[in-house]
Amino acid sequence: MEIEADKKTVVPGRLAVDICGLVLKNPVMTASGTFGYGEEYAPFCDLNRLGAIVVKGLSLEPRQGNPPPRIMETCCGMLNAVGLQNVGVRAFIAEKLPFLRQFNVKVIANIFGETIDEYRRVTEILTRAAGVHAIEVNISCPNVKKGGVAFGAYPDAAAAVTEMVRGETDLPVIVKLTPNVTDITEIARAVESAGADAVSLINTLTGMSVDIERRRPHLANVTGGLSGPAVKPVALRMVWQVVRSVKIPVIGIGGIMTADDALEFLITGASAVQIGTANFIHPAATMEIIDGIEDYMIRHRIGCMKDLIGSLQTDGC
Amino acid sequence: MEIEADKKTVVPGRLAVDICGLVLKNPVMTASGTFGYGEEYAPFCDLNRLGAIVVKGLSLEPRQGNPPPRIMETCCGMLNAVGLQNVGVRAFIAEKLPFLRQFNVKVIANIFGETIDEYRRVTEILTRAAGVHAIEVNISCPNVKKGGVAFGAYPDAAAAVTEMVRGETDLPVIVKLTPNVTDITEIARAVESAGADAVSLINTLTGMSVDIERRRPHLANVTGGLSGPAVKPVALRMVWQVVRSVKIPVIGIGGIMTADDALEFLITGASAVQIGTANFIHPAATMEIIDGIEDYMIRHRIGCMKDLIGSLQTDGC
Amino acid sequence: MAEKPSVAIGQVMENRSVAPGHFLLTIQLPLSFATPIPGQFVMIRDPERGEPLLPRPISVYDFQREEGHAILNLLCRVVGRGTSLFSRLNRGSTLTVLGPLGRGFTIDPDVRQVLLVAGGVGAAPLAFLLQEGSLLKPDSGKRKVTAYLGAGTSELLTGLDRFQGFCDLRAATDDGSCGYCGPVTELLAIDLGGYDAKSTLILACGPAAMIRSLDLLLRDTRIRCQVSLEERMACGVGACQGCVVAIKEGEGRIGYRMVCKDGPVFDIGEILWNPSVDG
Amino acid sequence: MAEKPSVAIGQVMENRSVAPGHFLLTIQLPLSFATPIPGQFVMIRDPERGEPLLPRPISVYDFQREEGHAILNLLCRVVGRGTSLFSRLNRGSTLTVLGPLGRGFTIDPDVRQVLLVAGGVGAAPLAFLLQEGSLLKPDSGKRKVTAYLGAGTSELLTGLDRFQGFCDLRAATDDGSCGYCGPVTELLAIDLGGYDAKSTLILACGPAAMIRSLDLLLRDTRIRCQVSLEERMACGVGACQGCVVAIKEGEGRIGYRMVCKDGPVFDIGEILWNPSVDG
Ligand SMILES: Cc1cc2nc3c(=O)[nH]c(=O)nc-3n(C[C@H](O)[C@H](O)[C@H](O)COP(=O)(O)OP(=O)(O)OC[C@H]3O[C@@H](n4cnc5c(N)ncnc54)[C@H](O)[C@@H]3O)c2cc1C
Ligand SMILES: Cc1cc2nc3c(=O)[nH]c(=O)nc-3n(C[C@H](O)[C@H](O)[C@H](O)COP(=O)(O)OP(=O)(O)OC[C@H]3O[C@@H](n4cnc5c(N)ncnc54)[C@H](O)[C@@H]3O)c2cc1C
Ligand SMILES: Cc1cc2nc3c(=O)[nH]c(=O)nc-3n(C[C@H](O)[C@H](O)[C@H](O)COP(=O)(O)O)c2cc1C
Ligand SMILES: Cc1cc2nc3c(=O)[nH]c(=O)nc-3n(C[C@H](O)[C@H](O)[C@H](O)COP(=O)(O)O)c2cc1C
Ligand code: FES
Ligand code: FES
Repeated sequence: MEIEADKKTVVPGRLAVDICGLVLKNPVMTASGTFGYGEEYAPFCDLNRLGAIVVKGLSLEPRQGNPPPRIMETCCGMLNAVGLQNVGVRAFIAEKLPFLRQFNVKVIANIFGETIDEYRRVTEILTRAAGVHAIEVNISCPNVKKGGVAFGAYPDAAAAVTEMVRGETDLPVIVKLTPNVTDITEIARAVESAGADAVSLINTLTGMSVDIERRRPHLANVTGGLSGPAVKPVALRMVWQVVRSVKIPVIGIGGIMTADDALEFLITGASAVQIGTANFIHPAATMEIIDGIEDYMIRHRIGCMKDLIGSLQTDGC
Repeated sequence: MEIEADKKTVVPGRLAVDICGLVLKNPVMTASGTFGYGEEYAPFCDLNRLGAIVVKGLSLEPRQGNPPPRIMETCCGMLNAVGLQNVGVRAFIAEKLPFLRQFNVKVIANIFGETIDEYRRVTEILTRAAGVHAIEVNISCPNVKKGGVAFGAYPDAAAAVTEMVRGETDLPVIVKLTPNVTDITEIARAVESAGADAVSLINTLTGMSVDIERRRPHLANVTGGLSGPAVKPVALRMVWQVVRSVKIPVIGIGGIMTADDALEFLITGASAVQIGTANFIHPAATMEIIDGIEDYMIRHRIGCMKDLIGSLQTDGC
Repeated sequence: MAEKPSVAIGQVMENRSVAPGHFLLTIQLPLSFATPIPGQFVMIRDPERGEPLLPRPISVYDFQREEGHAILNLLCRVVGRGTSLFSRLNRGSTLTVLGPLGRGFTIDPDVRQVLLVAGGVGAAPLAFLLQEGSLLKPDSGKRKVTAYLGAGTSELLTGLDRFQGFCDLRAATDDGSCGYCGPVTELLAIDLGGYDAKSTLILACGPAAMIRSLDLLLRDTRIRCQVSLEERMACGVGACQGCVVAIKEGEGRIGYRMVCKDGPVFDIGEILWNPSVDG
Repeated sequence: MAEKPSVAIGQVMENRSVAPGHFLLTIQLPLSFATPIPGQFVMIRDPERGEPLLPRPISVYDFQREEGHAILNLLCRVVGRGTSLFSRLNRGSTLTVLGPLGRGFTIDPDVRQVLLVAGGVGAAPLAFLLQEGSLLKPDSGKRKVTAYLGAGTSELLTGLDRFQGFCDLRAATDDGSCGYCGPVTELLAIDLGGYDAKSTLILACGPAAMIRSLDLLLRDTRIRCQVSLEERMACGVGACQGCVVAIKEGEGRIGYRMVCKDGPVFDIGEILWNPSVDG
């Protein structure tokens, strides 16, 4: 519709957000591990329209990941135990980044390691590459030195990784938090103090599913990460807790399928959102979410994202 | 069908389980807060057929609970912030227990308090009452002395409550664990050491939901407890972790809607299960689950619960 | 006394659009389904769907027994996902129907004038009350019944035909397309002086705003009034304590009552509108 | 080259039961939907449902263009919740259809004899291959095609009519109700010596057990064989890395390939059946 399009262009920056110096066209990013390296969804999405693309988690060396079966559907969710299969940071730069550089879109590299030094080295390599705009540090990865417990499960380990990455790069550093903790605000505060420019949450909740006929777990890895609409209430609660605990921007992730879901996170205080599992269900989900947020803002006469973000009222509740 | 019925009576005790001396007809209990005090579901279920009834959480004094709205539906789940409204332990004994005593069913009293002494006093009163067969201690309740953090969030507080209750009663003591923790096995081990006869898990995951039109939380209490099929994978994973960490029986709870769901928990190692949200969706859910477990055992030629419980194979996974 | 509720598998016999966003569901039930009392409701759910999870509460609009089965009618408005899916159910679809549930309307013997006040689909339980016959008893002496029906526009005055010819009818629409132009409570306010406070009973069902206006309107009168309330529900049977409303408990204390079990019909005077302000 | 995939809203034109637990879905798609290559698949989902969440992968059984739209046929077996709900879709229901996806069958120019080996609904992609014409090229010189179709019982030899008259046909049923009594791979084993190893190509689709037997059968021959594999999928486009199979990488190493993007068609010799044992 002509009029619609017109209305939308009146305020070109209506959806723009600035996250620790990273200016995004709109607050809608793709979540790591759910959008490949961008190419996979190019037939369905205009990548230029995305706020940012967060690529699949990168490690120093290529990793082949877990044996199959790797995924299982659950009620309104899915479990995955991909095991962080990836081409490795060098192949990413050589083979995947040139494709992404063709687009006018911010590229965020999601990284992980099994030692703090591995995090450092991946960061170092990515900082030298052209076309990476920020680093997202996945601290849900098992810490081999600490017996496989995730770095993100304890404040000191989370802070140590953050500090190391922070010291290695000028790029904005986003630390991605795991929800499998007693008090996520404690971890958020620890990484903030250690120099994180922003936090993103949540990564997947650890879950499991059993094939009762074979009396075996559905996943070869036994447990996997739960994502999708099932986890949205938990994600939103954690975003709400964290926005009130830290001063750095918070990126909301978890079960966002529609613009309405994204709006719940933005209103609660997330400065941006990431779309994960929804891409699998509907490959153009991000496009519809961007349009839907804009429609909502027009309908509610909200001129800029600043007036939307964190506008939740809880008095009298 | 005649033959079916016949087959079923061949092994009358096929479904029987013994949980720390508490012998149940079958491993299917109702979860606290989802089955009222039994009366509410009497029109739909034969209460005599249940393994046990766990009643709504009881406190020393009556509690009026949280203001409405108290519940909200989420994708494959629901949030509740009932706020532990209950008649109080004395009114329970005077007004609710006589009804339950009419049935040949084990009654488990779920209790909570805001101080350790409150837990003790509720236990004391219940132990003197006729017709209470076990105590389930809800340690997800906020500890007023520790600034409202749940007793169940930290091993020392969880152990302290358990020890106090244990010292006050001869009844079996089941400690109900919260999933909102980094390492549930740590809490399970702490309460085991403190004298718990069994653990039950999970209580609800804390979640939130926002009304984007009004830009307010859907619940007056802002956050609430997530239950229903959405949480099942998380519950099952925690049961799997805990059964390998403690020697006492584990009761599985979380998102069990069907016999197949219950079987996932039993195969994973739960000695019994509790049915919560499913009662709301289908008031006779417990009856169908009991029948379904029996049908499965007949079909798979499993003679007794011992051969089913914990029969999960994970080698080669 | 209310008969015992049950869970039945109902079959959709007809699903008819009666106004924009409003539909009438006709459901066939087994004869064993208990006879509802006006004001009672059922919880309905599509058993084929894992989502939406919770059943939805809907008032009984009509209930009849025929050869071999019972017929339940529900008048519904599309609000969100659940009701929207119900509106698209085809003939032959199955629904689980839990009920009848709750406490219905109570008409004291001394009532001689009954005023039915409805907003939108709030007409449903009142239409059932009117047709079911409860208003005629006890000595079969006829009571005078006047229905005040309100809606946004004439099209949305659903269920009108179930009132016409059975009682005096006063309509109000927000756009004036039928009857009085304005809220139905304003129309009632104009008439109110003409009714004898002692022998009049108001029975009302409608949106929260209408019930609140009614409360304000009646505050200085002694006219008895029962209202049917709505609250989000999970179980519908008093087990989850999710559906509470705040009630004045005396001595300025608040208490919570369950809409599904203690209600949905309450005396309007009992209700505390905003506990944080009024309590 | 495969054309670009898209997400289309399809409309169910017909949903016909073809055997117990088997149904044929005829879906109307916009003309813009790319022409599938035999062996490719689509991911389908009922957009009205929040659950099941993930789309389901189904091979293309037939694809035609008509005036103004394209017609897609899918041959499905009821396995679990998703396929069971699809089996009950009515004419006029909508489905989202993502595709065409994956790498189809490749027929080298030197192939003169093609053996199609199918178990159950595995016949679907092979029937499409046969009808679509790829087997005739390149010099329009005809290749000899023999189809080996296996199923539990004669009733379940679905899609038989799409092979009859278009190629030589050899049937096998577990109960002997039609053709050879036993697994289809046993029937193939009997005939295998009669085919020239160098110019023969086997194209197979069916249950894992069938593919494994085929692998054992062909291990000592040099007959080329491509198989279509199944694995649980989330995205269908190579983004989630959920659908991998283990592949021999040389030097005894294992690698994982995505069924949705690198397959579903693989050379049988590449596949590592049980990495923990064979790797
Ligand atoms: C006792 C009672 C009788 C009712 N009778 C009727 C009737 O006869 N006709 C009719 O059209 N409607 C009636 N309603 C309202 C009807 O229950 C809601 O419109 C319906 O639940 C909305 O569901 P949804 O999924 O479409 O909306 P959503 O907003 O998507 O629902 C989200 C959740 O909120 C709940 N919810 C939303 N609105 C209401 C509401 N007003 N009351 C209770 N729960 C709500 C839903 O049940 C669901 O759990 C009645 C409600 C109650 C409590
Ligand atoms: C490339 C490909 C082509 C296929 N073509 C056909 C076809 O033409 N006709 C047909 O009937 N079936 C086909 N299948 C199998 C079909 O996808 C499954 O039967 C279907 O996904 C089962 O879904 P469900 O919900 O009924 O079963 P459930 O067991 O309830 O499904 C649970 C989950 O497991 C997945 N799943 C279960 N079985 C399979 C399987 N065999 N393969 C992949 N995922 C599975 C489901 O997609 C779902 O995510 C194909 C599979 C693949 C991978
Ligand atoms: C298949 C899959 C792979 C994922 N891989 C990664 C990853 O490599 N790094 C990471 O930080 N998060 C990864 N995630 C987590 C997502 O980025 C996201 O945090 C999570 O799925 C919750 O969002 P959702 O519910 O929208 O999917 C993965 C999730 C899925 C489903
Ligand atoms: C409405 C509601 C009230 C509850 N009240 C209690 C309670 O009083 N005490 C308690 O220990 N758990 C309570 N629970 C938690 C349940 O017993 C159960 O642990 C949880 O709902 C997960 O199981 P489910 O997914 O089967 O519902 C309540 C749950 C619900 C939904
Ligand atoms: S809906 Fe559960 S108590 Fe009313
Ligand atoms: S299904 Fe996602 S990579 Fe294959």
